This record gives sequence, C-alpha cells and structure tokens, in this order.
Amino acid sequence: MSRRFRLWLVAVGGAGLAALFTAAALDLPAFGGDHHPYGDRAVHASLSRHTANVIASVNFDQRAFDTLGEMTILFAAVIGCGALLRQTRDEHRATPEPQEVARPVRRYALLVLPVALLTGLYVIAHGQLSPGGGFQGGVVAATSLHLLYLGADYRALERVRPVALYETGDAVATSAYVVTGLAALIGGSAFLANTLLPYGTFNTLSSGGTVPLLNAAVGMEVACAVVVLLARFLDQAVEIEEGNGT
Amino acid sequence: MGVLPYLVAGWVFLTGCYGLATSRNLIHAVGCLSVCQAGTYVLLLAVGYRHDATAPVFSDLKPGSRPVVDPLVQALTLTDVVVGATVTALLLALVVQISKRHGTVDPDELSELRG
Amino acid sequence: MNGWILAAAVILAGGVGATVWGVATGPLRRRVVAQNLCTAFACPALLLLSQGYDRPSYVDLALVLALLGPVGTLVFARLLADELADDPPSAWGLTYAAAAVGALVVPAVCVAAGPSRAMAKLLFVGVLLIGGNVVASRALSGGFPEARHG
Amino acid sequence: MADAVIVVALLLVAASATAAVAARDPVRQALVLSVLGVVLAILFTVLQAPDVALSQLAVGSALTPLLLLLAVHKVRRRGRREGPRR
Repeated sequence: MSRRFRLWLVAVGGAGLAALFTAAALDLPAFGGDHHPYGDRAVHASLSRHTANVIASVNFDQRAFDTLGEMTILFAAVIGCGALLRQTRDEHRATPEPQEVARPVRRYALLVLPVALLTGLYVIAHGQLSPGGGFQGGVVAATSLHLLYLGADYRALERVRPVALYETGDAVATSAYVVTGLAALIGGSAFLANTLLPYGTFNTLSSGGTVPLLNAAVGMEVACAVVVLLARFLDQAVEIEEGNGT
Repeated sequence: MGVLPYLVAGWVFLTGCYGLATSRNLIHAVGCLSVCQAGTYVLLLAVGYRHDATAPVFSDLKPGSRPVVDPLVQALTLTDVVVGATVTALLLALVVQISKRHGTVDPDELSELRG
Repeated sequence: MNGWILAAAVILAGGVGATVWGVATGPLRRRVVAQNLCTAFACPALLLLSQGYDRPSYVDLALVLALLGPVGTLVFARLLADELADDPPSAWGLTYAAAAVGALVVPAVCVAAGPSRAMAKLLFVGVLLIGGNVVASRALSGGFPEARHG
Repeated sequence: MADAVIVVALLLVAASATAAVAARDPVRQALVLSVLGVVLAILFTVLQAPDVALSQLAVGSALTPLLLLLAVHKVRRRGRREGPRR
C-alpha cells in the first residue's frame, strides 16, 4: 500500500467518521442536561451502603466485577512487558556509571520522595471518602520511588526495588481481590457482592463494607505493576546492552 | 456550547487517528494512540456532565444539598486512564522489541523489509 | 458570579494557554521550559477552582500536581541532559513570574479558607509548588552536569 | 462563568492534542503529551470529575513521559550503534 493511497484512505474514512459523528453529536442530549437516570440510581445505592465517594462505590461495589476485568488487563500488560523486555542470550548487563546531580536537585528528590510516597498512600487510603483511590494512589506511590533514579542514581533505586518482590506483590494483590470476591460466595451471596462486612459509619475510613479492602488490593496491584513495568524499561534503557560488549 | 464538548472530543479522536495513520515512527504512533484515548475520555465525561452540579463525592458535602454529576461515566474513565497507561507501556515494549529485531521503527521501512 | 472561577479561567487562558503555545513550537530548550511552567500555572488554577466550587477535597489535585509536576520536568532534564547540555535553557524571569502567581494565589485561598487544617494543607501545597518549580528550573539549567548514559 | 472556564479548558485540550500529533519527533511529542495530560486534568476538574483528574495527573504528568523517553533512549542507543541503518 503506497503512502499516497493510504493518505487517501485515511481522508475518506476520517471524513465519513467526522460526518457521522457530527450528526450523532447534534442528536445527543444537550451538554449539561438534567437527565441521568443511571447516575442518580448509583448515587442512591452508594449512599445506602455508606460509601461517601460514589465513584469508588461504582468501581468497587456496584461494578466490582468490571474492575476485576480491568485488573486482569493490567496484570496481563505487566506479564506481556516482562516477556517482551527480558534479557536475551546475546545481551549483557553493563553497570551504568553514576550520574552527577546538582546538589539542590538531589536534596529536593530525597526530600520529596517520602512526601510523595505518603501522599500516594493517603490517596489510596481515602479512596472511599474523597477523590482518589487505588488506581490513582498506586501510580503516585510507584512514581515517587523513581525519584531515586532521577535525583540520585540508578543503583540507589535498585537497592530499594527488588523486582521479584514487587512481582509477587502484584500477584498477591490480584488474588486478594478475587479472594474477597469468593468470600462473599461463602457468605451465601453472589461473587464480589458487598454483603460480607458491616457498612459502618458514613464518611469514616472503615465505611462501605468491602470497598476499602478491594480499594487497597487495587492500590497495591497498581503500585507493584507500575514499579515492575518501569523496572523493565529502565533495565533496557540503562543497563542491558547488545552484542559481546562495547 | 450545547455540542462544543462533543465536537472537541471528536476532533481530538480524529486528529489522533490521522497522526496514527501518517506516523513515520512507531513511538510517535503510540503517542498518537494515547491522544485518541483522550478523545474518548472527553466524550464520556461530557455525556455525564450536568449544569451547576458538583462531584458525587460526599466527604465534604451534605448528601442531597447540591445536584451531582453522573458518577458512572467517571468510574469507567478513571479505570481506563490507568489501564490505558499500562497498555501504552506494553505497546512501547513491542516497539523496543521491533527495533531490536529489525533495526528500525519506521512502519514504511518495516513493510518493505517484509515484502 | 464567582470571582474565583473567573480568576482560574484567566490563569488558564493566559498562563496555561501560553505554555501550550510554547511547548508546541520552537526549539527543544524552549519546549522544556514551557512544560515546566505549565505545572506552575495549572496548580494555582486548581487551587482557585477548588475554592470557586467550594469543595475543599479538590485540593488533593493541586497537591498531587505540585508533587508530580516537577518530577515530570526532572524526567526530561535527566533523560534529555545530552541534548540540553550545549545550550542549557534558563528562564529565571519566567520561573519567578510563575512562582509569583503561585505566591499570590496561595495566600488568597488561605485567607478564604480561614485558620484551620485546610489552611495548613494549602500552605503546604504552596511551598511544594514554588520549591518544586524553582528546583525543576535549576535542574533544566544544568542540574545534571556530566551527561552520561546512566 | 462555569461555562466560560469549561470552554477555555476544551479549547486548550483541542489545541494541545493537535500539537501532540503535529510534533513528529517523539521527544518533542513526549513534552506536548505531558502538557496535554495536565490540561486534560484541568478539563476533568471543571467537568466535576476530580477522581478522573487525579488519575490523569498521576499518569500524564510523570509516568507516560518517562515511559516514552525510556523507549526513545533505548531505540536511539541501538540506532547509534548500528550506524548507517538510521
């Protein structure tokens, strides 16, 4: 397929899609309308189960099974990256030389690292109350660890990051999610149904039944997954070299 | 105002598609794919918006005191943002692997190699 | 009807709009500076929006941006050290201008919040924001002096 | 007023998305994508979706650029070694 032909194909397809999309957009309920039947029911269900953050309730209670699917995609992506970016036989590891970092930058990185890590944990822990949750907090916590690479050097990061441990953590968190779901089955109701624990007092950390548990499991999985992913990429970009040495 | 958010969502999606089709570098193509994803997020959240409403998060709000927007679309978008990032990582891993095997990341050169 | 949201809209249209223009055009050194300034303008805007919507819980967004925005800039400063080494970008005038916007907005929202835990959090965000941006600018203008592939 | 800020955020998103596609060099694209992430987070905030905005901030401001740049780094290092191939 030549370049010119492909461009034509894109132009025709894009124009068709644009026309259809515009026609559909003009027919959609106007932006900001007042008719949200599903949303109103979701809010009602969440309040009846004492979960202050309705979005967390939708994710970890009303549509918990859907979130299990999302977690599976995440897990599969991590495994796929691991398989694609493993060290092959004709590659070898070269220890990178330490990078010099200006002193204010290094100090900033070492100072902000614990703050960012704590913020990540705070965002996970308050997931069922205020904006936040396992997905966001996990990414923040995992990113904060990599300040060690940015502000100090790669070997410092490697010392606090035994990748095998994080891989195990990833698997354990995924199983914890499934086990929490199965526990509901043993309790005599449906898979992942939020009937196991008391709903607690509205707007406290332990409210919402199994929502905080599932939230914590997702937080742990996302944090471990991001650490493992970045470890694979850093290995490739920094350490692993090809051929028989340079 | 009535349809502007939908049109912006469509524009973002279509520009991403255009970049994807005309890209000369697979890493650039992965970036364009994340632009496409952004378009879908904008569309979903625009559908769930309600005028003069606030977020359905009741940690600092008395339930029922203000109208709230649709939480369902937000839950869909929120998980996809993070999962989308890991899928981007998977695609980038594929690109790295392609560059190892074939020594190029230009899709046109790659199809020449095959044919 | 709501001065806070109006102020946020002005910062977004002026400050963030300018950084979008800056990051889309010009040489690499200008683009990294614009990327850094984007955080510096977006974070005060988020604080103003939180106040304008009367939702203290939105401050978490500004907190996360104040923490991770400079981290993003450090990523570029570290991994592009080779490209930036010949001609390190230094835009201290713009950095201090952005810091001044932050320094204006934070006291204003603090006064509106009144003395409480919320105010302590806002001050914390302000310190992180200004410190982070100054350090990120420092990192861009030669924070990684000997660029090696490490 | 609330509408005005939504319009501003929408236009910023459209502009930075176009710029992200127009930047053909992956390094420059990573810079624009990082700005796009922040601008999207602002749009989500004004659309009253703070959870999504937090998610976008966490992913878009540092994680995606880091992944993209590491991939570029790896590919370029290979390119340099192979010499005329690139």
